Amino acid sequence: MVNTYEETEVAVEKKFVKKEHDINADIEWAKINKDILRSLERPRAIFWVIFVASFALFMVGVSCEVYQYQTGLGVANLDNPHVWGLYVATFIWWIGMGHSGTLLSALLHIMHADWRKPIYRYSEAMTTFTLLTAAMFVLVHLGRIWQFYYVVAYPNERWTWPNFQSPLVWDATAIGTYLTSSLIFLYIGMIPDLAICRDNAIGFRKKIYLFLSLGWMGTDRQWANFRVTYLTLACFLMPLAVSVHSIVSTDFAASQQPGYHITSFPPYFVAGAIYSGLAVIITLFIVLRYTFRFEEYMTIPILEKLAKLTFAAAMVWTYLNLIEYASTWYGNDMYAKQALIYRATGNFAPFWWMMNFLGSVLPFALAFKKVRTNIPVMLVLSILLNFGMWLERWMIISPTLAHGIYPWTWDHDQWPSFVQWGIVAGSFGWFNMLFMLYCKIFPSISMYEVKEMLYERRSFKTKKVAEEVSNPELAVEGGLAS
Amino acid sequence: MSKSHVMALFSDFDQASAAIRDLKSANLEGFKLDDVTLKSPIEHPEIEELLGKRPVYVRIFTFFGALFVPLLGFLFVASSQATFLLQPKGGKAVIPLPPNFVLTYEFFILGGVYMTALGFFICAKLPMKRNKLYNAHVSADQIGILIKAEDAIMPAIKDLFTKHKPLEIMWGEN
Amino acid sequence: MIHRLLAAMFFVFAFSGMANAEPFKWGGPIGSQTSDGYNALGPVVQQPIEFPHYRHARDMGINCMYCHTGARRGYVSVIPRIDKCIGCHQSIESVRNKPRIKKLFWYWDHKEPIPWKKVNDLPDYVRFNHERHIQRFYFRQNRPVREVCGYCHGDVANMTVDRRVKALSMGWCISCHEKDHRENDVSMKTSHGPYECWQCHK
Amino acid sequence: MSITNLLNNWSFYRQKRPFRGQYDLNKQYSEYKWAMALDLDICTGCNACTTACYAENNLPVVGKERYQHGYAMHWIRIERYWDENMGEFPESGTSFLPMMCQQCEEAPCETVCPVGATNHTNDGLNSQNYHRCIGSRYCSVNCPYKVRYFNFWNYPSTAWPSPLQDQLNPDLTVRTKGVMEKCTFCVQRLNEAKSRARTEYRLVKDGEVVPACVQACPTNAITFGNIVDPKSKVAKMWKNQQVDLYKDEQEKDSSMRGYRILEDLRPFPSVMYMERVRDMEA
Amino acid sequence: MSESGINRRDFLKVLGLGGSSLALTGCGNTDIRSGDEVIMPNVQPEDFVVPGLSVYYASTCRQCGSACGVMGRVREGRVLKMEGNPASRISGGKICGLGQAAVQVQYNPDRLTQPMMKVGSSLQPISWDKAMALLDEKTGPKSGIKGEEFGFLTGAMSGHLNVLTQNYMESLDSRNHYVYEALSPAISLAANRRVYGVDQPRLHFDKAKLIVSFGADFLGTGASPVHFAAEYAKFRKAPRGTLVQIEPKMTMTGGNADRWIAIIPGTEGVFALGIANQLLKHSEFTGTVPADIVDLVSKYDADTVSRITGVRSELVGHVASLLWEKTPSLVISGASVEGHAHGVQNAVAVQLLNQILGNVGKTIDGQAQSPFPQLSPAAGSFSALKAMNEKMGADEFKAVFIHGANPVFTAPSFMGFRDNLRKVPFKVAFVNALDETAEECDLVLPIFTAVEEFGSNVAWYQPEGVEITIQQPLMNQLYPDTRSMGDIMLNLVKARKADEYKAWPDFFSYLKTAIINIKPVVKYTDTDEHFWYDTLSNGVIHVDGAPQQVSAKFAATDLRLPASANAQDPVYPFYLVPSERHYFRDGRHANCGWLQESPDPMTTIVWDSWAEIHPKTAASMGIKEGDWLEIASQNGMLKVKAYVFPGIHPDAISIPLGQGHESLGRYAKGVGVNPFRILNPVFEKDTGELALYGTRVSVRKTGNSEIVVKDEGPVNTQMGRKLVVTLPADVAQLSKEI
Repeated sequence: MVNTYEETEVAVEKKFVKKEHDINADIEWAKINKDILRSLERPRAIFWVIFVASFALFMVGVSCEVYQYQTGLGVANLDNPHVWGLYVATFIWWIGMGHSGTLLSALLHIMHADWRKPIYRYSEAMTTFTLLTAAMFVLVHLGRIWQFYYVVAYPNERWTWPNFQSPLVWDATAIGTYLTSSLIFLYIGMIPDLAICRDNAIGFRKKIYLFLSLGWMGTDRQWANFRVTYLTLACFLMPLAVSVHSIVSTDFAASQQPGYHITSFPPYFVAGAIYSGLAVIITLFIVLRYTFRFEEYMTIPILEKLAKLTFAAAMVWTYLNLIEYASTWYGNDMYAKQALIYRATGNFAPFWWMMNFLGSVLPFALAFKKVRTNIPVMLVLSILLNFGMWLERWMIISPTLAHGIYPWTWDHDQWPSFVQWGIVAGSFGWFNMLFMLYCKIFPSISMYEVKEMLYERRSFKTKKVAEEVSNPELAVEGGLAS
Repeated sequence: MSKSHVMALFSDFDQASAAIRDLKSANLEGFKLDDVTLKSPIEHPEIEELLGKRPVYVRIFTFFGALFVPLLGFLFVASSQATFLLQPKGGKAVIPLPPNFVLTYEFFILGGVYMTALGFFICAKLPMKRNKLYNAHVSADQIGILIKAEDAIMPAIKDLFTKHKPLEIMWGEN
Repeated sequence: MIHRLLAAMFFVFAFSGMANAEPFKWGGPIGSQTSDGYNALGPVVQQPIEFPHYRHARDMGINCMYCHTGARRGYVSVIPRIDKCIGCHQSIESVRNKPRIKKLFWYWDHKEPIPWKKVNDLPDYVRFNHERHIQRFYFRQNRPVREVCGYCHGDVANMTVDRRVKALSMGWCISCHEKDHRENDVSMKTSHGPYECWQCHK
Repeated sequence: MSITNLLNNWSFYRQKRPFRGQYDLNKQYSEYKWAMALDLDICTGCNACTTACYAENNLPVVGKERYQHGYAMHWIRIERYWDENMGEFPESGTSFLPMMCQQCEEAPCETVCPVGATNHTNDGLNSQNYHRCIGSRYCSVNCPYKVRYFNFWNYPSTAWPSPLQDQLNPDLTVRTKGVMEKCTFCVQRLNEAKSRARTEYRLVKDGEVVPACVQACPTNAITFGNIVDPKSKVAKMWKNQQVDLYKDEQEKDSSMRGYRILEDLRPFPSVMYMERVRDMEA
Repeated sequence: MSESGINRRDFLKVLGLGGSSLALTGCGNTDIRSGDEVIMPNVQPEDFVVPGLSVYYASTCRQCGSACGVMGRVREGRVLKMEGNPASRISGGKICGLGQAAVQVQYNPDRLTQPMMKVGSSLQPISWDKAMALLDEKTGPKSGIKGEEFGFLTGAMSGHLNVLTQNYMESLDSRNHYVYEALSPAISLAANRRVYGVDQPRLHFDKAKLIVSFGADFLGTGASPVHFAAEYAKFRKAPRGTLVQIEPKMTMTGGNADRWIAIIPGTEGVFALGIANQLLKHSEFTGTVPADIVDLVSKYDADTVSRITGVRSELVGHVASLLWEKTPSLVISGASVEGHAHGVQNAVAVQLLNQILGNVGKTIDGQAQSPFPQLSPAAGSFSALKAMNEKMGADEFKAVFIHGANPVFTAPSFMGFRDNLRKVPFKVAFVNALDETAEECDLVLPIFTAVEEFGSNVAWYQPEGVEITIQQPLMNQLYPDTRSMGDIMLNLVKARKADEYKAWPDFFSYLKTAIINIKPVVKYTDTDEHFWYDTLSNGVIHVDGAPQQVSAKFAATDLRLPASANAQDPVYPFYLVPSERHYFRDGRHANCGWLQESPDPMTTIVWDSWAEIHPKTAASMGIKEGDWLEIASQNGMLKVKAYVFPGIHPDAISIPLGQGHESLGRYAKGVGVNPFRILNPVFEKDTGELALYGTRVSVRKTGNSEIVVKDEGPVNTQMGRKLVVTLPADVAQLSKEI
């Protein structure tokens, strides 16, 4: 039997490409430009609804902060010894979310997993904005926010320096490094796309893109430099992302507070960060997919891959979580053990159990393909998982502080005041606002990389078909004859 | 002898590479591969097989950044600790190594990233002014081949291009 | 907050930290203290009486501590009590009708304190101990009083109304505390000033 | 900021503090190390020390509502513990424990402050510079004794209705909102005494200066002094009780009463407590 | 003090640098601003006033009756802090928290700053001239007021102000000087007089190896807490003495005891007789006690005692054997022993142990006789208030003066004191702040606080010899419209006896002359002026006096103790223990924020009243900490939060005194409840004093609850940590310590 080229093509597609059918390899490149640049034009009405809601939420946070600024941190219902509360918990949570974006992008880039290409851009943007949000919490939680610049190392008329021994300074350094590096990574990766925007935009927008695209022309020399640069940056960013959250964990692990002073905290924090980051990527995936009609690029198989990764991360986190409890229990240190028992039985116990359920049990739903491919379910699930991770951070901060080494000062039964909740809510508004503005101004899917992906897919297919055609035996084996 | 530029737009990479292959085999006098520039919407590393390896110097920047910035960072931290003598810490040395290593590591990343980015801008000559011989299609789905050549061989190049059915041929001052 | 930010930025660029450590410098002729010769940093302060420091400290050669009695025994150097001024001036008939002296006697007659303006005004939370500096450099090291006081106050003996001439910033204080000063005028042994925050911050 | 400075003094900068001999009378480093000895057997729990501290250190009275929320600013507090295996009645009385900043030599709070607002002075105090503090509250988190108090409210505007502000001690700042504060061993008194002593070319004499709590204590349960001076009462007591400043586990006779609280965390506190004694046969 | 005759208040006419050195807003403002602040130099200060330097002046603490010598830290004309005066034998250079709060009395934001007169039902400010004119009109020589129509109610007084007051009453030919203290030692003094023949014997804690204290909270309240705390410290040093405390509710002293025994209130005497019974079984005590007493005591065997007192029977023998083993010992009785209908007998029964054990002369002996009996304190008593109340009720008074007492607050409601007071046509109060009594008065005169006032004091309890503590002003008067109580009294006396007092323009000069008159007694050889200044700078005058003879006399008739003190009362099953808080006492200083925020040592509760209830009782009634309880007696009901407290007898409920003000300023008003209100009319039979501990109450749970504001956390043990370590006394080698 003679196989026509077309028949072979279909067969090859069945055999090889089916597994990789996450994106249709035959989309016209010009259509990609058009589809994605459309997100910079008029979005669905839901966009504006969310935007206005976010702005309102942000203003709630701002007014709470103004009140707190004028009155003192007491209005947040923090007290001695419960000096940290939702601010620090939410700070870690935002920082953690920022992880998956850049880390995933860099890791998958190095590993040549090309399904990252439609989703990495908005993930990186998410990283940037979660970091900005987290940095905001660092300021908000300070008693004297107006003196925050004392932490910055610069020569000054006081002849003072920050205390480089403090994990908070490492934190500031690490976050600063991560923020700037992520920004550079995001920007450099965006330059070819900015050139596309420039080539298609008109009016004042063109001037902006003209400026931002730095005259990129896509010459072979530029591409060669670009490739090396992008890979190198990815290599730097991956360890950086790991280091940032480990350093954040030293804020706790390096202290003497029982329940904070835990050796496994750095990997535990990193795992939690990746976990919550993946969950938020899924959430944003679904939202963007709907808002900007990206169904062709953000396809269900990609979502499934993300879900599988999330499941894996959840299991890593669960393991580290349990090992933390186990080692505390087994280590039999009186202070830490009492703190652990307090977490499970004290005032915060309902939240602690909820956290364990949401963090460890709920992700098993992701083992089912029906769940993974169901978009509304995934939306709810990802939000719930993230809420569980937020609870995790809160359960590290609050119960532990309420139950320290010194029994006389235990637990005044503090519940965060509306100021704390307001500022936490405001941070969501702030993040959403920034992220949506970003998606409105910059392409949230990397156009050139999607093209690259399609190009690779297509050449792979072509190559395979060519192989099949020139080698009939292989074709027979592959079942083409039938 | 004056030189001028010509650019041809092709609808896909195969056509463009065929054109370059032809150019190479044509053995035109004074034609150098260095003068060929491929403008593409995506990266085509395969083109280096035809045009020869394009030198990339970014890694040199990266190397120096990752080497010297942490060193300088360590010295910066240590010396500011030494001058900030009014705050010795109980239980710790004035210049304690573990925190400084953590910070040095951050400086290492920072140096690597910054210098890589700097190297990229320098090596890729960004920001630059766009050539006049630029077409917006290059950023969408077409491939452009820009050749800088002496006027004498310019007609031959154009002929060669035409043979490969380009979508468009542009020439003039760059 | 904004002004503090701006101030911080200003200091970064204008002073860049170490620039504040100025060597002691004698002033110029009388009347020149407004701008040149003094690194004058502070504004011209309107005092209730334009007290001629040059007349007392330079022309008469009166030791600073004759009036500022607290300098050698306490944290504050003390603005002289009015009966101290009167103690001399009621027997100096020659200047009795000068307007400034008339003003002085007006306060004295009404038993009212003279509302002097503070010129070298450290923030309220800073405790500068005059006693230790005077004891150390004037009594122990035997340096001239105009130099000892002048290191911070400038050459007041050539001024009319006192004017702030030094930065008085924290880095400026530390720049001097860092130096090794001879312990007295005979021995070559040196020591530096204390570094602790609590030494000055209260 | 110079490399030569770094290289020349490298070993000095790498020296861990405290090191044996850091405090000695020959002034290798510092001739003062303030320390306390607190006899729990004669502490009656009367709170004279806490009130004296309020008077001396401008501590705000926070009021009932805020006290309930744990905003009390008592730099020294008297804790009252019942015995763990008490029957129907606490037949052997109760235990009072005055707890203030222990002025640890290896203070956990010091290393974690991002701006270095808290650090060690040469005379062995754990200093807290209110004007440097930005209020990250990390020190309080890391303090095992929980004796650092944060100004959650703007007390200067509420705690001293006129003319109560006339009572405020001018040697001390009144702390505004957003800064951490704690017991200072009445550093304003120490500074005054030290400067007086320096003017007279001598060291501060034993008993010349005491913090307000020590001054008030009706039973003299608190002894304060310079532990470097072997002739001072507090040094004698530490030596007598076989408590060594630099050890995290004391080797002492079981009949001796000296101990330091939470020594196993290795903060090396400067306050030695002396065990409560009870006549078990009574 | 360069020129004699200058009133010491003048020296503080100083405007110092201090104003500018006070950093109220504290942090912030890092920039240097030339010319923004103003320095006010002194015009003509005293030589010793150096801006920026503190000066310490000796004076006397008047916060309670102990008359501790204190030092006031003064800077730039303001008194900043009170400290102990080492020259004083009473304070020994120490001070309690109540004494520290003297500066808060001085700077209290709710101080009365000008005279007030009742117009209609409210008080309106008037000028001093008008106030004095009114005073003169109503009580002056021209008013024709007769001695019996005039009453003067004061708190316990001593020193020269007391002398002036007596002289004033004399000049009026009035015997109606009522000295009233809500928490008076009157019953204790009566018992002492009966047993030892003196009002107050001297107690030698340091000589005793064992102290058995029946409800005496000598560390917290009582005659001289600061002094006794120091004595207690000596007692605890090697050889370490043992303290046994027997009381219904654990006081601070009980908390420090080696053995604390809970007992039903009022049965302490029975317990003491039970101990005596056990002791007398030992042969060495035969013959030391009269036979009729031996007879009486023999009725009290351990089981009977246990049944009456609610103490385990073996403890009777245990305490007896302790007393037998450890000599010399000291047995003392306190307020909870004395505050009963049989209070004197109870106390006498307790003191009997001292006689049996032969402690009299060893650990108990006489105080020095004062050569100046007129300066000795006039002890306050409840019976004085009762007498005055009856007279007021009978409309016998045309005018009353009230100074140093707040009877409207402290008188139990059954007396109807407020209504009786309202019947008096002209009532004058001399106060620092408007209290409940002052608000009922027609004329309220703001007087100097203790730190603005000159004076002299003699304490009730004298450790050694006689100490006259001199009170000198620590600062100039804070408010121009306040006046010295001494000056007012002097003027009042002058209005009657101008000739005798014309030599002294003011109280200061009167006091100075009087003090200089002491000079020969203390054998001072220098000039009068020097003596005066030495006295001022010392703060105290020590006069040696011959010790009074003390001999114990007991009669069986004094030991008639009710057999059924613990009779069941079905309606009011609980004994009310109105406990005295060590910094509140009768509540006159409840308007000091420091004292309100100073936790109660035993419960660590602040800013509130509470009802202590034993865990067993609480469990049986289903009461938890913070539950609102209704505590009712025959005379009223209080709503108060429960605090479950193991240190109380299960049949007793304890509510602290001193709170529940309806007036007295922002820090006191509306805080807690006032147990004085619900006391029953139970009186001590021998003295007629109010029996504070004689009230029975019922307890009812309301069902509401609220957080108890306290310093203590949710746990009250050390949770396995080594925070306070306890060493058995036989292991400790205190003698090896320094």
